[in-house]
Amino acid sequence: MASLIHCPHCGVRPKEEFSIRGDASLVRPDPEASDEAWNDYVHIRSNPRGRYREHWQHVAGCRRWLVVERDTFTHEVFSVTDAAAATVAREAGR
Amino acid sequence: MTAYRLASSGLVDRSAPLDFRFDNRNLTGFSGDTLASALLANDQLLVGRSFKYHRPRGIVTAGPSEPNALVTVGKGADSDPNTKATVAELYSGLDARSQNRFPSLKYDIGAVNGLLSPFLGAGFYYKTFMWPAAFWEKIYEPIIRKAAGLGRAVLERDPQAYEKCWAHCDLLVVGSGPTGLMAALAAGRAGLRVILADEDFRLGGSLLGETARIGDASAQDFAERVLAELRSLPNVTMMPRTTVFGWYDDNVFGAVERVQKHVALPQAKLPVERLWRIIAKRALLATGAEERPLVFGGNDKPGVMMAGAMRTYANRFGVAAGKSVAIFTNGSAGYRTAADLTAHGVDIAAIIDSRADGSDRAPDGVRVIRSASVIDTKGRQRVAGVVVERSGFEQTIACDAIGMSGGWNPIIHLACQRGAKAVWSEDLKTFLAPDVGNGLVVAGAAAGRYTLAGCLKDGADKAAVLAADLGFSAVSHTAPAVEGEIDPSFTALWYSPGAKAKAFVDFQNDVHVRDIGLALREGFGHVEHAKRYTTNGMATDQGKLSGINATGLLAAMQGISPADVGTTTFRPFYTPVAFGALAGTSRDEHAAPVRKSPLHGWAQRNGAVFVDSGLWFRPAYFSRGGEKTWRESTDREVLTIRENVGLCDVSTLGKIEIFGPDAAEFLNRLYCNPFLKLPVGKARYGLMLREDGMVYDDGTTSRLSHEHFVMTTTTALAGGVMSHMEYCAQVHWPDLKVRFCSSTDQWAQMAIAGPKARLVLQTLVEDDISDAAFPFLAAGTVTLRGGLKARLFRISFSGELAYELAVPAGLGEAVADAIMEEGRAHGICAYGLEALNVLRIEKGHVTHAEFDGRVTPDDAGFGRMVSAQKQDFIGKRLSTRYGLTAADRMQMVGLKPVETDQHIRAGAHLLREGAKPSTLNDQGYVSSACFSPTLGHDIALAFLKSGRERYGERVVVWDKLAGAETVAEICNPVFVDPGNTKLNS
Amino acid sequence: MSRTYISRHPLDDLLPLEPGIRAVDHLDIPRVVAIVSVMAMDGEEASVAAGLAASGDASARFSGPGEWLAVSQPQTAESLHRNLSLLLAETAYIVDQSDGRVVFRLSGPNVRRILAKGIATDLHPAIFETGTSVNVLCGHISVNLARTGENEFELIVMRSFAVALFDDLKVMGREFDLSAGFSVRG
Amino acid sequence: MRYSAFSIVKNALTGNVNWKPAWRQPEPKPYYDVIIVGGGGHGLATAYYLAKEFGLKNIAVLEKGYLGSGNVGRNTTIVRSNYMLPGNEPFYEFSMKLWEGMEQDLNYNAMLSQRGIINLYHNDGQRDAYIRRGNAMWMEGVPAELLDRAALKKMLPFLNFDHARFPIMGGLLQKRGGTARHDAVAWGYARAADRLGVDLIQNCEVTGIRRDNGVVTGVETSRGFIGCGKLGLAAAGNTSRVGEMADLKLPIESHVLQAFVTEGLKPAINHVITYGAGHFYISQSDKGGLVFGAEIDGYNSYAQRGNLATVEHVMEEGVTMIPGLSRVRVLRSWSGVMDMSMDGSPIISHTPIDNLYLNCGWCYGGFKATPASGWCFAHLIAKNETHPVARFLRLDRFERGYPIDEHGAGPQPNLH
Repeated sequence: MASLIHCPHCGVRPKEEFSIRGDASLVRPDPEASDEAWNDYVHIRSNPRGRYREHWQHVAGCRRWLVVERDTFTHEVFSVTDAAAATVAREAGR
Repeated sequence: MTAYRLASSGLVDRSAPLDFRFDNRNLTGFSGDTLASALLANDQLLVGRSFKYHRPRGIVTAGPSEPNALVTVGKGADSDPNTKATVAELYSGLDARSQNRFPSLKYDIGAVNGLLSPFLGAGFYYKTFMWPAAFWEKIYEPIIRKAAGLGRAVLERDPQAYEKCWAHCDLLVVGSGPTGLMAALAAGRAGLRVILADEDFRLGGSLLGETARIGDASAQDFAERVLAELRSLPNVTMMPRTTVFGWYDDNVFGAVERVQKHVALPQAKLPVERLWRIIAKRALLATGAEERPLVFGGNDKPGVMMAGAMRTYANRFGVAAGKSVAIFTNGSAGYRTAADLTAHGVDIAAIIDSRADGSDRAPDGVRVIRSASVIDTKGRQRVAGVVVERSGFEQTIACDAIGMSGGWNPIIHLACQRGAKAVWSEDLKTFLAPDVGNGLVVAGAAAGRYTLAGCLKDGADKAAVLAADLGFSAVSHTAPAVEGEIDPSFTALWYSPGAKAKAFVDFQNDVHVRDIGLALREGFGHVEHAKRYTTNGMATDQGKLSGINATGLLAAMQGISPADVGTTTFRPFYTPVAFGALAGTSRDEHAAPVRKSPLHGWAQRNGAVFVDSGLWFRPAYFSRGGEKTWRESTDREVLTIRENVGLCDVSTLGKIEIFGPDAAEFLNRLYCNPFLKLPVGKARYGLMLREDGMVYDDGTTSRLSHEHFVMTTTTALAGGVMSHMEYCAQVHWPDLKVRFCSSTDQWAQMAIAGPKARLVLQTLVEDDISDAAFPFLAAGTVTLRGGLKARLFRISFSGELAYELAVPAGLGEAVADAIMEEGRAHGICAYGLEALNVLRIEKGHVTHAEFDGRVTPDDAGFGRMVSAQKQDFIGKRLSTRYGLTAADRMQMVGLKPVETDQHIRAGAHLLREGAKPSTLNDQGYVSSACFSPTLGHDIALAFLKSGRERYGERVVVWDKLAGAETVAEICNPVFVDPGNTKLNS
Repeated sequence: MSRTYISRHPLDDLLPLEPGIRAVDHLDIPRVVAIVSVMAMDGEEASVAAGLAASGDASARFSGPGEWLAVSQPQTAESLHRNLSLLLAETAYIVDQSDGRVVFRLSGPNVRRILAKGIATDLHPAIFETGTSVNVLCGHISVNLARTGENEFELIVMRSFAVALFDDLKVMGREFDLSAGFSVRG
Repeated sequence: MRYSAFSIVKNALTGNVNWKPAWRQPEPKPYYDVIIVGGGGHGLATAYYLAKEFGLKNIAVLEKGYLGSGNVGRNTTIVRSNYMLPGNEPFYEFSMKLWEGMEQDLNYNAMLSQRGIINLYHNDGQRDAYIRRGNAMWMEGVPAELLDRAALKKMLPFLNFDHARFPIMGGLLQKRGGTARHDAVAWGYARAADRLGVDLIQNCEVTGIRRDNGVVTGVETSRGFIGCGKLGLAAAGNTSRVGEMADLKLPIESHVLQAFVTEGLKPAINHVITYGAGHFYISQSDKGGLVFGAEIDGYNSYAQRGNLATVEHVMEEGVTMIPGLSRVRVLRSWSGVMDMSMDGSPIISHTPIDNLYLNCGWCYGGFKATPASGWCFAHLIAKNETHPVARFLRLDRFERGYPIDEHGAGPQPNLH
């Protein structure tokens, strides 16, 4: 990746159409969660060399936030999914 | 005379002579020549000076790996420094000059460096020029800088145009030699969308200089036939003059097409160069192999050339590199050149073969010296002889050119650009491309298959596999027979022993064998260290010729395998690419798109002076007759609004329509202040935080119906806020039933502000907008006279009685004209950003000058707005961190100079009176400042440590940058109408 | 006192009111087109899509999941807004964008080559079929692109970018002598 | 062997065959008082100052590749101390002063060239921010000048004054800013550290950090276990991977930053210039190549390579700032893996583990910081207390609410 992203809604698109916002595995904590949980959410990153889930927004396309799962060393993309779907699935799994 | 044009042969068009110039001499070549072949045809052997020692240098290659023949083509703003003569297509009027020499190519003062060479070895910079310390920058560095560098960049505006393009294909074939042609043909016949790209202006690659026959045809006729068929296939695109320079993720290739680099007068409607981003499902690299130079004493003299290049010049361009040519070889390829030159009537002085057991046949009557090495060359600015050593005996053989052939290196650059490392082949004594999967496949000589027959077959076979891989069925095909070719095998020779003169590894950067040895001795033996220490491979040819020999030498000197040394990293660009091509049309005024407000024309007609604001152009002020400075106009505008009324274009503020049963809940979580209970028909100021508790953006949001809100954002963050909301809605809270879209461009929005705003507006609005009917923060739809529906908000940035009126964008100018017309009697004026800024500073209102991303709501005086009741909102939790609530944080205050004729500038810092300036004593800074025409002196907003406790104190406004210190009184930041009586009037 | 307000098109100062000479590759700019944003309510995406498909003289351009631009030339902005609001009353939110968007119609034998200078999407007719629409980047500007015929495309752009896109399209079409003008039909 | 005019002449006359290796190739010892992980500029400088300034004797630097193979050898060589925030400016000025004495100190010519750095501004807001920055510099005693358009036109006539999309209004000049020869900095520190007895161990990758009762006792490496009394991590680019071995939770993302060099040209650009309407910056090396770069690619990456979209963007900005670059050909691009921190500022800090120290988060700014980073990190390791100029660069500043956010962009690394 990083050159082309297969948007699940719009098809294959160049990197130029996207903006990137970092780690998609982070989940916004409950308002009652501990200070540490909140600090970790906002500031701490696992930053793996290898498989990684990252938020990309198709700003010049459908404007959806996507979860791009890819390798941070080889840049291979494993999957691109809609971020809302990922959140809904996670909430359902709770 | 040494080099000359052969009487016949070659693919140049002898009926089309072309005049050109080199160093102010008028010369003639033919259509089909490169600048290099034409220079050779004119016996111009000396073409450049080397980088460090300024040694005389001649043409070495016939292609893009050329280290020496770099010239500046063109004049003035239209000049291209460092153009390789070996790839520059000759055209009528081409004007080339040699480089890195003074006063002339022949007599170059810089050559004195050669005498100093014992002091200038690898790494010499680092050991010296340190004494005395002050001399480095004043004396040594300027001298070094001046001596270094090659061509001269004029840095004038480029008169030529460039553009970019996207292309898509099933198969990209890079290189149009035997391998590429057969690959393109196989894929094209199978129905794939094929792009065939080649850097040369003529397609055919090595076939253009090949003497072997293919099937029943000459190699050139064969190539022509294949090309004709490819041209007839609608699914095949041919791209000559197109260099594929980079391989990026997902098989995106960067390529640059020289559309009009070869014409004297480019057409205005076409670019001179075009950048292609080629998205290829599969790619086949058919880039061939590079002949390896030999490292021997005196190997850099003009007249020493790659043997293969000599063959190309003779066969393709009809130019002999010399009358009497010596060949130094370690393999069969040298014999092939000897044979072809002999056929053209060139005398072969000798073949010097480093091998003892070569079985190659030399042309009849040619002397072969085996087990021999070349240790020196004779002649000053051109070769006059070669000194050969064999079994301890030296002999000098007269010759006027030397062809060298040291074996072959597959051109695998692109395949190594994405991290995979080249792989050493002990069989082939060279590095081969790594296996990078089926996205990019290497074939033919680039894969180490050097025979013509092997290339033809490999190209066709691999393309067929790729076609099948993509679901196409390949048409069966028999590879044509090849007649009269040799297998160019060789025995590796990294260094020809016994050198009596410098034996160069990197010609352009003047790296010779001893430099490599010195690097190794000093501990810089890692191939990357050696490169960086000696600069080997760092010249414009990026080590295309020198890299392999440096690796071989490092291995040989340590007694290890080249596999253990490896190569330096291959990186884009394969060959250098002009800035212009990579920038395309995005330059100057077109560097970024311009956004224009629907009221742009209205502002223009009213005398606006525009200023850019993000992508927008906004009126800074409206100049009236007699006003000489922006300040005069601004002061007038401010006073007009404070006393009468003004109209300001605020269309650029972001507008977002928000719908849904959960819209209020969504806003309530988005803003730090409450929104759940905002009544229909009301607007509310909202403050949006980042998750780290700092202010992100602010604006008003109005409830138009129970499930419909319209939000405004700042101009600067309109896009950012939209993305942030989408993030929140999609990632955090997809369960909320809320939908929103931008309506920024749908509306022309204007602020009408001033004590007479209502008077003016009421003349146009049919609805009752009295204070009772439409009080401060009212919002809703109104009807303008004539029946036009509009949105009206009673909000104020200036602190005056003010409204914002929004009408459909196309009608904006007409409505603004109507307001100006109605307002004329009331003294209305148009006002711009400058006045807006003064008005808001006077009122203590904040913008992104205050909200700079490091400021909390409390810092800016909005602490009480932040809801303590809400369980959650973006930024709530981290707002409570110790550092964000500490008592010594900088808080926003007002400042006014104690002496009212003194000035305050934004960006000044604050010190206690009498305190010494130091980072420790720094008390804060001025965020915004202006002259207040209302008050008659400067005022400022500032952030000051514990500022709100310090009203009435004095501080020094310290602006060292301007050499100014002003004593100011700390005050409440609301300078005008603190009781909001005007706002609510 | 009654007033009439005359609407302006953002390219008014850049194009002659009367159509000029038309090259084979032509950029046609309709002065008035009714356009609305349609946003399906939760769970109503399919029914809204079906409703739009059935609505007759408005064409639906995909802009994101559950979101479209509905475009109509015969209808006025008001009637399109009213009709769709009625049709999709319980299923979608409708926002008028008729003044906020500008339509460019590009047609001619070289349109794909012209668009390839700005748009990364593969416009091969077998891949990007007639009737397809998407939001894409054209150079640095986001547009909605629809294929309306073998060699015909429509680009819908935000009004504030209209002049910039127009300039870009002229440069992209320079090689083919692209002509440009307001629609004859208005 | 000390480099002097005498040694140069003597060696030249004897065929340059008597130069000694710049550093030894020692076998790792079983134990060191201090081990520094990372043989880049910062690690080597740390070891040097530990030995020279703080008198420590038994020190090793472990490098997984070759010395200087990380970002010290893949940057754009800019040296400056023009920061705005009090957490940064004193530190970078301390660094600047060390640069100014480095060559004599190390007996190695790193070719520091204080040719001046100019940050262009294009609107009132940027001008005000630069005035704020310039005054912050002066507060720390660092000279700065605000140049207006006329002064710039005289100084840099090749800038785009006539057709700029974002007009150039002026610039902030730090005359002492400039460039240095990046590799030579690493080599100079390596050679000087080696002379003080530091073991520089190449091809030695740390694979684990051994702890006993919450205290680090040594590191597992590709060349076996090596014990240590104190461990300093200076592995920017790979901080998260090394930190993970000690279960550190880090505010770091790795991002790729591309840089470029053109073909060699005669002197044409005599300053370091940065573009205010984008991220582009450029200078000319002593060899003649124009060295430049702009923003990171934007996604997390450990690959030392970038993508074409960013390349194009960089060139667009370059030509827009200096139209005459259009005909200049770009020779090579390369990429470094940046430790991007959550506020864009570095970390030189204690960690929750007593004898483990951390040096990371250099974002774009690591090269210029090399000497001060080494000095302050050595100070921290040797004395177990922070150096005064680095006292704000703590790891816990994020949870405590004291970010040092020069760009005001918040905790999103790709915006810094």
